[in-house]
Amino acid sequence: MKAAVITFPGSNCDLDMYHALVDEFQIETEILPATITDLSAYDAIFIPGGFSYGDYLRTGAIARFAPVMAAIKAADQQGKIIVGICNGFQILTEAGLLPGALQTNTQPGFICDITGLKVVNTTSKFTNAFTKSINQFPIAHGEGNYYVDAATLATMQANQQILFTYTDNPNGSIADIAGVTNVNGNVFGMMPHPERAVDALLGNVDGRAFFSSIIASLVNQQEAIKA
Amino acid sequence: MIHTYTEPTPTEIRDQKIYLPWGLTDAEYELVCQKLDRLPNYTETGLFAAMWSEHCSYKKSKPVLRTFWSKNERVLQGPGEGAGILDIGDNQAVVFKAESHNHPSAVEPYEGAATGVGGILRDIFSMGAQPIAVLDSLRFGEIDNERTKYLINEVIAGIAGYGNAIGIPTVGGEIAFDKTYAGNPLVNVMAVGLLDQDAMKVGQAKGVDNAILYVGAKTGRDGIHGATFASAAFSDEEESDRSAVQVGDPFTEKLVMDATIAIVKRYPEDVIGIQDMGAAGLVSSSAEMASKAGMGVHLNLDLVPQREANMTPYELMLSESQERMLLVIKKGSESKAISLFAEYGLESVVIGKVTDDGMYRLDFNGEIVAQIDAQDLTTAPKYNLPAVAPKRLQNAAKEQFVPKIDDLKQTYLQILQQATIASKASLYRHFDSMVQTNTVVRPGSDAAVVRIRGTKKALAMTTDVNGRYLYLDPFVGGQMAMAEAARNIVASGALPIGITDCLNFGNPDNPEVYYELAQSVAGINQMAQALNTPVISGNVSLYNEYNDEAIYPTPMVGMVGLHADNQTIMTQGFKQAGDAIYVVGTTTAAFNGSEIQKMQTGTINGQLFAFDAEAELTNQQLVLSAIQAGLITSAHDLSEGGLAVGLAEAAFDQHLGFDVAVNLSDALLFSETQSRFIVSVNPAHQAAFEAHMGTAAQLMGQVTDNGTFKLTTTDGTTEILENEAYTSWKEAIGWLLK
Amino acid sequence: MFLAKIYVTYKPSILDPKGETVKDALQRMEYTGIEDVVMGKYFEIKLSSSDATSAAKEVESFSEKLLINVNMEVFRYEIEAITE
Amino acid sequence: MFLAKIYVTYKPSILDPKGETVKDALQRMEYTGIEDVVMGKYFEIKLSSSDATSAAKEVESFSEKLLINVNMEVFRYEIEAITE
Ligand SMILES: Nc1ncnc2c1ncn2[C@@H]1O[C@H](COP(=O)(O)OP(=O)(O)O)[C@@H](O)[C@H]1O
Ligand SMILES: [Mg+2]
Repeated sequence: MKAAVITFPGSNCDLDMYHALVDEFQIETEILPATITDLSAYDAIFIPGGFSYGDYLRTGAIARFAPVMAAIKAADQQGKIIVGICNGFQILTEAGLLPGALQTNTQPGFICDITGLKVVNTTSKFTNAFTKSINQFPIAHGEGNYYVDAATLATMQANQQILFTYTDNPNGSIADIAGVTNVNGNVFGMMPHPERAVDALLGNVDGRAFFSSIIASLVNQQEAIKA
Repeated sequence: MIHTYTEPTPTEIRDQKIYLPWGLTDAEYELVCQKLDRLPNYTETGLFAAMWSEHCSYKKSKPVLRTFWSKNERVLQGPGEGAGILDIGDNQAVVFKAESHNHPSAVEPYEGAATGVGGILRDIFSMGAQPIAVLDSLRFGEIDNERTKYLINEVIAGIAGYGNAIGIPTVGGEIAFDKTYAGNPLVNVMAVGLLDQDAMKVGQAKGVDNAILYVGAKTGRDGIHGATFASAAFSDEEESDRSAVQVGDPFTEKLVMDATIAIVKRYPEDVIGIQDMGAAGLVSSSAEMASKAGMGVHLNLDLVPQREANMTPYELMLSESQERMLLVIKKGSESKAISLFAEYGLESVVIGKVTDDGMYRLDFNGEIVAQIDAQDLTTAPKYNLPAVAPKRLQNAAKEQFVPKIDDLKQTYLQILQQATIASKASLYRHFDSMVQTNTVVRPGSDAAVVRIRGTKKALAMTTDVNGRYLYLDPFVGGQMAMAEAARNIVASGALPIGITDCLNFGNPDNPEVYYELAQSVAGINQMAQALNTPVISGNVSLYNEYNDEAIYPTPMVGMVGLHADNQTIMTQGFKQAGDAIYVVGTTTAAFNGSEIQKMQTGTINGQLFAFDAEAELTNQQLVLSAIQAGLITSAHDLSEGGLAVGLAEAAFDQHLGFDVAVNLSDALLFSETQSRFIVSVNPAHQAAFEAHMGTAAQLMGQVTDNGTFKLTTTDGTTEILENEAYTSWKEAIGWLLK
Repeated sequence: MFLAKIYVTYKPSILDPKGETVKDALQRMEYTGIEDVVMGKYFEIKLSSSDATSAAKEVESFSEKLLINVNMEVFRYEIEAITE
Repeated sequence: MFLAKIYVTYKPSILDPKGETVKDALQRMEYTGIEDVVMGKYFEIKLSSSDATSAAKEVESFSEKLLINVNMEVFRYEIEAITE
């Protein structure tokens, strides 16, 4: 398995994601700039957190027009795994790869904290290795208030696209939603930071199951292709 | 030859004394004329005014600063550069410095605080170091008016807005409230960086004909005269004097930071010197680089990237536009450097070169607009100011205040709600303390701890000072600031290795203020030597006054400690029921200047309680070695609010309780005697722990999980519900800010 | 040269947390008559289009593509010819 | 009832990082004619003042006090009477 971590000008969790993938899960990983136009060599693509282009217009709004986005769309078409964490989630919604939008927290202001996440569905590519139903995940954002219109929400629920909900909604997200996939189940985004919860020294390893899930589903996928 | 535009002519400057509002005195102006052997033109007068301001030249504080002890076996770089550097082994070094942004934050709290973070980070990465943490030390007035609430919210948002966006974790700091800071809040920011010793860079312009490269944001008219602004006191009338405000751009700074670190790595041979453009912008950075190297510089101002049309040389040189750096690049390597910066989307331009005639020379529109000996420009006259002990110290009552406690529970809950004691989590939760995924101990314990990836090492860091103590005794208060900082570091299991400082004082021309400055530095210095923690960098902020009333002397100490082994990192919270609780150190009646005196009388007064430096060192060494030997499960330093507050804070972390009995009165639970810790010990280690500590530690009781704080004193037994205490402590700031 | 003034606000169905915060603050400051506050974004953009029609086209195009998020926001604009 | 529309922008000498970033983005997207972008704030505030003059007074007062920072920003406004 080969992973790409995409870094936009202003991304700042790219190294955190890299270290989680490489140091903790020994996944071959490269950090690539947003000017890259070919991602065909990678099985999984991670868009990390940060403040791409300062988030000055709207979170994720400008990143959406970076050259790499065409390659990410192509990867989506091939059903590759695409993960957006925090600012990455905001970019994926702005780019239309995930439904909905992220808005200012109902209590405006950045919050950095640990929050409870309920795993709603353990059959997905991103949650299959979770054994606990409630997990503690770090959050760090000012614009994590997830919004979709009622009709979209209904279809997302019907399709089991909602993978995580907050136990104690910190930002006003609709239906307590923390993490969602697209209809095909290969693109995922969430505001909480699994890459901050993989190293025992830092006191929290609840994020490990997220990466284990992705690895397991990639292994399955490759075995399926071989068979 | 010397061009003057439509600006006042040299004779007009002299006759109309235009230099006075810029902060140059008549005598200083005379000295300038002597050094030049002619009258300075408008630009030159501006350059001298900025470079000879207290903020840039330390002309008044230097005699005091020179006394700092700043050399030991670890010091690779002491005061005099962007930041100080200490050796931490394995060819690695830690880089740190603190900076004040008090005046800008009083005027525009969001941007003032934000650009404070930006500025201190530039000091760190201009040394070639990767910033790894930010801490902030804040002082506000009492939270009883809308203005203070606004200042608090905006300063916090500004630090968050910059630090979070640039992706450096804000891991610690302190916030205290007292009416002395109402008109003049303090915003001090400390940054810590990590450096491979081979990559170390300093701000020097060496080598004739080497290129001066300007990098980053364009220059606009923002913040002109910030340095002189920082060297003046506030008053009601001056509230509308608000030109020196800048808007921070953390996005650009992130690019500048990454690119600067990258160029040092990629082209170590070609980067001769780096300096950020901070106070007094282009002039201060370029003149300091030249004079430190004993060289001259020749700049062509037409080449300076400009955001606005028709800027004059004066404006270009004194602008404090943010997110700009100046590099000295080896001749011939300019295009390599420029294309590296372009990779990061940054504009960089050669604006001049290093010369060997020692002259500071500026061209503009084909004419020379300034020609000054670089040493003259950077050598302000030094002042030895008179120091007189403040009257309040001479007349202070010797007796210690006696707290009145009718109902221990009520006093206990009340002290937990005091703004200075109460939890600051509702404020620091706005800071991203985890980005970079190295933060082992986040805000909320005594010291923050950040691991050094790929090694077993970690760094502990803290900022401390209690202005009330210094107000009652600047020397002893200075010692106590150091002692407390070191206790915090030690409680985390680390060895204190060095400090930075921010010396926040009133107008030094007032002999009583100057006395406070000199005495507190002496106190800090005495403990710095005793603790083997050299003073490697710092910052002076004077003129912190409002309507002629100086703030309490507030020399913030920022201390860094080294963990050799990240497996012995300690936190303050009790870990489990059944652990034995000990107090290390002796409790005496120490109430003058204490939180309980303030709470019960509305003020502080009397002679400050005594400090025993020897007991301090002994207790710290004992606790540190006990932690490193694995004998302890939690360690917490005692400070404001004494045993009462320390026990509660240790219990809150995991919502545990305690059952303790002490041979002290109720009142002594609130005593602030220094040199004390609360530690908890697993019963299996009690015997070894007691043997290790000897008489320094006394058993008080044990950790419980029945939701109750049970306290037995010589006055009786009191029980308080943990969740009632917790709510008082946790919610108080939120209630006050409503 | 044309100057476009573009106003971006949330759709009425979307909560506007910043506007609410400003409203609360104004009410606390004893501006009693404040009924409602909407907080949006305001752009002034100078374009060197050849004529007003093409300027308007351009403004509509980039406003929809970049300046707003069509899920949550709406915009309106005015265009005037300017010299210089 | 009155509706005040308030436009807040930086003073010309103050850096506008948001406007700059949007300008760069538009230029990268090949909107070639973009000369300058200013990004500011836009408020629509409903007030129950008795008459337009007192509404204007109120708007000026709270704009200076709360909506802008007079060190860095300027504002202008329009007021219209509305029903409802
Ligand atoms: N209080 C102090 N203690 C020790 N060093 C100090 C102190 N104040 C200033 N210095 C040192 O003087 C030098 C210049 O400081 P400063 O002017 O604040 O830097 P900058 O140019 O980044 O603003 C720095 O090396 C700083 O560490
Ligand atoms: Mg500096």
